[in-house]
Amino acid sequence: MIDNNFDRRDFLKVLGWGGAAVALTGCGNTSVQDGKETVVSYVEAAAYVAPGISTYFNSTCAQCEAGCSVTGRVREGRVLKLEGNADSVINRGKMCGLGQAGVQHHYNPDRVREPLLRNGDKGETITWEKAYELIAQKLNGVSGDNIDFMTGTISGHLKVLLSNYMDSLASKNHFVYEAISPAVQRAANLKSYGVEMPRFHINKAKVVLSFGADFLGAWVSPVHFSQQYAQFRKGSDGQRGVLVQVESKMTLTGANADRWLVVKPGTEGVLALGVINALGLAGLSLPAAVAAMVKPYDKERVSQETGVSTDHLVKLAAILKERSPSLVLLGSAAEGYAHGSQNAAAINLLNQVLGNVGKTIEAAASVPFPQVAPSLGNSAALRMVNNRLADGQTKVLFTYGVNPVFTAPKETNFAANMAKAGFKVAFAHYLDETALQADLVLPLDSALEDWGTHIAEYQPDGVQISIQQPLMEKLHANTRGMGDVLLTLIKKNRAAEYAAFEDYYAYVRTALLQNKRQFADVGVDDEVFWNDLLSAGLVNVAGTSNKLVAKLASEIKLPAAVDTDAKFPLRLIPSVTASLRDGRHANQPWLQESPDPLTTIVWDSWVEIHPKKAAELGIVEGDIVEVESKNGTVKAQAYLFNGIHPDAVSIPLGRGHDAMGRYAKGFGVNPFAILDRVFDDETGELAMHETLVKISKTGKRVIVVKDEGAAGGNQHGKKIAVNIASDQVELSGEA
Amino acid sequence: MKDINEDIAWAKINKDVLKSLESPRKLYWVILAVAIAMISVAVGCEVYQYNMGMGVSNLNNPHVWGLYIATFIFWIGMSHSGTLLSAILHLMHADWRKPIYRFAEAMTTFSLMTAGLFVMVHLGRLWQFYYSLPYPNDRGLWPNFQSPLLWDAMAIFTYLSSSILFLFVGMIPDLAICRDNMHDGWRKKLYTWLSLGWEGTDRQWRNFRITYLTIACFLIPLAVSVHSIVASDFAMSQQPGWHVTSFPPYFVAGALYSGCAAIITLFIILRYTFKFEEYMTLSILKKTVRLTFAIAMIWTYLNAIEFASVWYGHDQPSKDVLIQKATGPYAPFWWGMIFCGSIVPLMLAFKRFQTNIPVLLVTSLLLNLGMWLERWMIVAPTFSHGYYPWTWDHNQWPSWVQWGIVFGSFGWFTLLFMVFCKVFPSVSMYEVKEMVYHRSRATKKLEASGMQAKGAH
Amino acid sequence: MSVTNLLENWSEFRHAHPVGDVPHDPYKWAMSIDLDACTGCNACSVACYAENNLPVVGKEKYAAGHSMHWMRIERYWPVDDTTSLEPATREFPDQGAQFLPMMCQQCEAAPCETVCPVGATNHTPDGLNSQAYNRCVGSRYCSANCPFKVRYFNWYDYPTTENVWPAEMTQQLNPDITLRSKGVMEKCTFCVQRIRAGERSVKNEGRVLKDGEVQTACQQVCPTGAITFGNLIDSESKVHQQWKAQRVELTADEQEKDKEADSGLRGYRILEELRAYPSVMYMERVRESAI
Amino acid sequence: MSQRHLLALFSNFDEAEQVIKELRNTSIKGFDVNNDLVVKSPIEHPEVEEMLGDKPVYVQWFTLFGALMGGLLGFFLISGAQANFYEQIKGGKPIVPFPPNFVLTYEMFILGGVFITILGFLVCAGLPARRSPLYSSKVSEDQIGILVKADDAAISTLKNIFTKHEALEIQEEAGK
Repeated sequence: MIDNNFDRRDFLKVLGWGGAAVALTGCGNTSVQDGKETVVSYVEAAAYVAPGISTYFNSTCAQCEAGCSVTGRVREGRVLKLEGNADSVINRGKMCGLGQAGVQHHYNPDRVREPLLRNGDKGETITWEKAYELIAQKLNGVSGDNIDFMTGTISGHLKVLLSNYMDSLASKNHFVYEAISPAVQRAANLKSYGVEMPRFHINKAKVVLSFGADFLGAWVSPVHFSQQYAQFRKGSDGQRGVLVQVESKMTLTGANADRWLVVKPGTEGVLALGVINALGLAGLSLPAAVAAMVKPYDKERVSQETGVSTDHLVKLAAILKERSPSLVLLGSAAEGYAHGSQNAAAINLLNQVLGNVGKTIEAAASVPFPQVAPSLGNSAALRMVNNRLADGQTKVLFTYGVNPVFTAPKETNFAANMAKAGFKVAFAHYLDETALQADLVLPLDSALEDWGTHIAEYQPDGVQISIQQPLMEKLHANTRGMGDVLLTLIKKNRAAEYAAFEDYYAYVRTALLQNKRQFADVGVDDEVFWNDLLSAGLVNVAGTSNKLVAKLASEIKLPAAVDTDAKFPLRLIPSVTASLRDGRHANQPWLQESPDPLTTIVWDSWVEIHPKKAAELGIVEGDIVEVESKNGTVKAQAYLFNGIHPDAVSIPLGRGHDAMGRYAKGFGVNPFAILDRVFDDETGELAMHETLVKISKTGKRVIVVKDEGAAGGNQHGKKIAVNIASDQVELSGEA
Repeated sequence: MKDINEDIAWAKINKDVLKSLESPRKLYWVILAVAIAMISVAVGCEVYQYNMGMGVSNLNNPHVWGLYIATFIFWIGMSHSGTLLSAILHLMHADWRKPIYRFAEAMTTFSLMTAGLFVMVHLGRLWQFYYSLPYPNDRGLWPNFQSPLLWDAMAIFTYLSSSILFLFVGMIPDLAICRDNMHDGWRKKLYTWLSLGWEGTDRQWRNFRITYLTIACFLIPLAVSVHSIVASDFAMSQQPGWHVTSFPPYFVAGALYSGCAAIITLFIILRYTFKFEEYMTLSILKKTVRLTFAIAMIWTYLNAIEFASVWYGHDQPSKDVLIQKATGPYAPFWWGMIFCGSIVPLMLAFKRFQTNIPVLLVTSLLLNLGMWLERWMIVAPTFSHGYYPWTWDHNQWPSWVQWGIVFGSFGWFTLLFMVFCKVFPSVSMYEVKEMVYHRSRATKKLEASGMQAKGAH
Repeated sequence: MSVTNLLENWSEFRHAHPVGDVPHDPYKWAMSIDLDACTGCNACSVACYAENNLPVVGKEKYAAGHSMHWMRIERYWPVDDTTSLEPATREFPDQGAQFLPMMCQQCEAAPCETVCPVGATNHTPDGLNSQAYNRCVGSRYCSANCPFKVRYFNWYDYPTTENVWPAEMTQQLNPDITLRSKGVMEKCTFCVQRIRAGERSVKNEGRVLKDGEVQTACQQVCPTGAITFGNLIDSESKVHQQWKAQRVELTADEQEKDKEADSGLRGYRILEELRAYPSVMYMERVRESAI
Repeated sequence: MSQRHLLALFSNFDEAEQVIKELRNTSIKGFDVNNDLVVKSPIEHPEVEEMLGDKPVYVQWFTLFGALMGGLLGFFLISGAQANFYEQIKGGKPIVPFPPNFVLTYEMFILGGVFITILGFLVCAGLPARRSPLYSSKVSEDQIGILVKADDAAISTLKNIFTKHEALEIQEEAGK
């Protein structure tokens, strides 16, 4: 397939009768029909286009890995807005800001529109034919061992195609890289519960104790958890759920907690064991081994090590014991240390002794078709790819959905190592930092133009296979769907096997129809089934249900004290924000202008520092401070923030791009660059919170661009945002 | 010390005043050029703002009003002394007003015209300004008569047109003098046309007297209403620091105050520029200065009353605004206002300064600076520190566009005033004659009675 | 303007909302926002950008105070000393933050309406505070008199400003809403385009809108369902029930909650004492007392 | 019978008063002191005018009319516009709210008063006027002028009176 010669218009006509149509024609975008360009007036618009009337089509959000189902509002052939698909068990009609900004990914003015070939420092526009030829030529004679394919989390039929393609190249080097992933937790969960990612029932818990899990912001499946949270707050029988958040830097979830406990960075595990100990003292029966293990963690010691007062510790144990079931969550803040796995084990142990396993933590159903189940990313993949590149093992590198040049710590030298590979192909939407290092940049369709299937890692109920379908005609003639590109590439090697598939759409359709009986009655007509599927935008299957195998940790080794360094006295917490995550969305202006919920800063990075520490260092808000680690420095404006441990500073991730277009380039700084290379002892994941820094004033000062006014967060006695103690309020009577 | 030399020949009065209409000196052109240069700055800024949008003025949310409105009030205030004082003093038969009321009334007119410009400059959609006028139209659309801004527009229109008429009517006999003394030319035609064929007949004078009196009677409540309506723009709103009952009288006092200060400034300038020493005498200046001092004290009192009522009112938001004025980012300006408005005028209480021209010039300029600061301190701090803490903005600072337009407005005023003084007699000739006439008669009477008394003795 | 009309209308118009004798009928749009559910995630604000063609003004203009977020999320910190200008006096915000979605409160006695010199902002019969963009002359008096400062002025001509809506991005614009040019005031409309479309769609059926048939963009997207929007008159509507349960009266300036010490209620309206009678009820965030 | 104008100029105002007094007391045929005598003065001169007898001024009736009409027009225009155009409620206030309307009525009252007063002045003072046949610019300077209109027969009598009172100058209209 060279050109995208699948006739969308005819296809749409078919769909139009099916009741749910994908309407794709529009002003500004001429339709390609039988090779002729026809200007179609709305006076004689196609049946599925009603001028002035919006039509809604279901698809899947591709902004993060949570796999929310979306409904695109389409008018006159243009997608206007993404709304939530109410049928999805993941997001139930709701959306986050990040998801809604998907249209700005699609309409982004800085998208790559033509295949680009590196010519010295410049990119030269070439045709797709030439690009395919070039790939074939460069792959020719290269052993499969020397071909690496680096992707972000990938699932569904794209994953199948990719693995088949790698097979056809005799390569096993598909690396799935996510700069921010709960990889440590997966390993810990596997040990504690027997599954990597169980289902969490926040809504069934009476108390949620979260160790840095920002489940309302950026953790795993935030829209889903937010809905659970709403139910949890309403509570059953008027018993409102209580949220206690333990972390060193306040996250959005921490800001919503009933009690936010600041801990010394890295001591989350100690606190967890301390709570177990306190629970035992409060009368909860602990298994003997556990009791013995937590014995040394008496409240004084724990309080001293973590900084949490003994009073709070006792109260916490009391409420956990009293209100059951509870749920203990663990997030990146607890994972990001050399002893992150130990922290995780300790926290999971707390869940186990509280008897939450099986109540608020359940096994997720496993995907009935393992080949489409998501390949989960982690940061260990980066390390592997980088090592291979450094050693010259990688001759040809493909990248898709990742931006390692941006997200790799500077110390890894990733960009330089990448240059050692003979031929680098970036499948990209924008010229991001990685694409700029590539030899060949292949422009992809946006998520709103492409076909696909997705299966999210976190499955709240059964298994949801989400369909991604085009919501409108392609904006740019020379972009291609990733699936189509892979299919074309694979046909070069396995022409016979894939001859039946004209394009990726045909492939997906065939694949799903083949498994029709899994989803529907056997008797259903193929067309009807297919149209229903597209109309729904998703299909739920029961999956195989599992039971959790709870295993108590036998040994948890927590360091006596977390390392400090006289030269670098502070700990850097690279914070993950709900809208910018690892930086791949930084070019979506809605997100840039969406104030950070806690600091309300827009369009820029900042260094969060506790006022006490700031006073010590003579820093005031707006001072440009230099944050120096062993591996480099970044300079950003200081923001005085009480929600951070005084021994830590925090810089949000996601900004600081040198590329990626007008909305991303030049705004803020990139803390990924200065991270120390410290790894989790067990999983080899990059320990994100192990970077030690020092900060100094540069003497420059700016006015921080933020929504917060001169009063800061102070209401000055006015009744504006009010709170009430839970014993003062009668929730059961509420509508 | 006499207000005026009673023996002055009437022909000399004519001659002296008409001299001010003669070919201007070089300095006059210099002043005009400077004024035009200043206007060009304002025009440039306005063109830029018109094209780019109001954002270039650095106004923002919550600072939706800024120097434009503050300076608008300043000019409106400035307008007050002219007409209001002229009318009040006329009713009170204070004849020392006669040599100085003409330019004061001109000042009224021109500062109103300047103020009007600020309303325009301030509008986000200047090109649609006529939406705020009550004109009949097909769509049956009317402005919102509930809005104090509309009252403002109405009051200013009434005041401006009445002031112009008052100025004009009062000038008719003088225009006839000009007509009678001018050589042929456009000016003669102009005066002939404007003097409406005035010949000073008894019928004309009789009706003139009544008319002038009537309009003066109207002008006093009108002038009071104008500035109290400007005060209503603020007092009728709900904002802390604005919603103050004492605002209307406070504004009126402030207006009189700044007007008087401006009269002193212009008095001194005209006295020297046109050599009007014989008419604009130090004695009259002294009276004006004393009046100014009295008004300054009234203003100070009303200011204090406002603070006190806020303070004792226990309305926390209003109190916060007051505290903010005194201690926040606007503190230097606010204290500057107190200094210029309440401390500096104390100087005027000393006799030796009441006729000291250099001191008075500096003082009057300081008073006006103080009054301008007052207006700014009414407008800006409430925006920076309103009801809603989240939107408090203590960092906003007017951009050069705002400053440029404010700066240029002084040029505009100067231009209008200078042109007026060259085209129209800035001292009322016929009234100076009246003053001389009545005074000398009174003196004679006094002398006569004195003689009698002496004789009786 | 006929004399008869004038005379007839006279008595008819001598009434006033909300104390008035003519209740809204059949709609009175209102909202309630549960701050205990609101997490401050900003999804509603982004939805508002998407739905209402709000311009992204960029860093410099944002810094100048020219942002256009009709719905803004405010973040407050609990303080012990409310008079201090410092953001927080507690060493750590150990009870979290307070988030507050703030948009036009659609006041029944809106301070902005009376002061507009050209009558560009009016109260609609269904209880909305409407803004007529093409009538607005940009005096900004409405914003000056808004206690909540939720009115946003077009300081620039955003549609023609560079990088606000570059080429392709214009295709995302919602055709149901105009783009606002420089010099006009704008603000949250309660997604009036959706309300009107909804009303039209049920008009043919000869009925009124049922609860949930019209959703505002922010309500629709809110992951925790903190925002409830609906017809306050409709006793079936959730918003009606919530107001009723919290015993919040539209036309009162002091609610039961203020009168009773232990009412157990948590519904309130912001700056209620100003008697603007906002149409948005907030429900206080709850904080667990046991921990 | 043909009539002619005569203008006499006096610098001494007392003399001018005496002239008027004398003219009023003397009955001259062909000269009506109430209609044919005009005093031209450089200043407002109530004392001299008193001599001319009780001449009424009607400007104030214009004022009354103007002010009332202005006020009424203002009030009805505004209320009418509100009642007809603004069927929309603003700020919880009545459609026809009295307080703001009173403010505007007040302004219109003054506006009408001032405008119509000026109109009245022009009407009553006969302005703009054609220049009278005899005029001296001295009248606008420092001299008082007495303009009389009389039959040819009375001219000489009048001249005598003027001369007697030290008229500086007597202008005589040429015969027709």
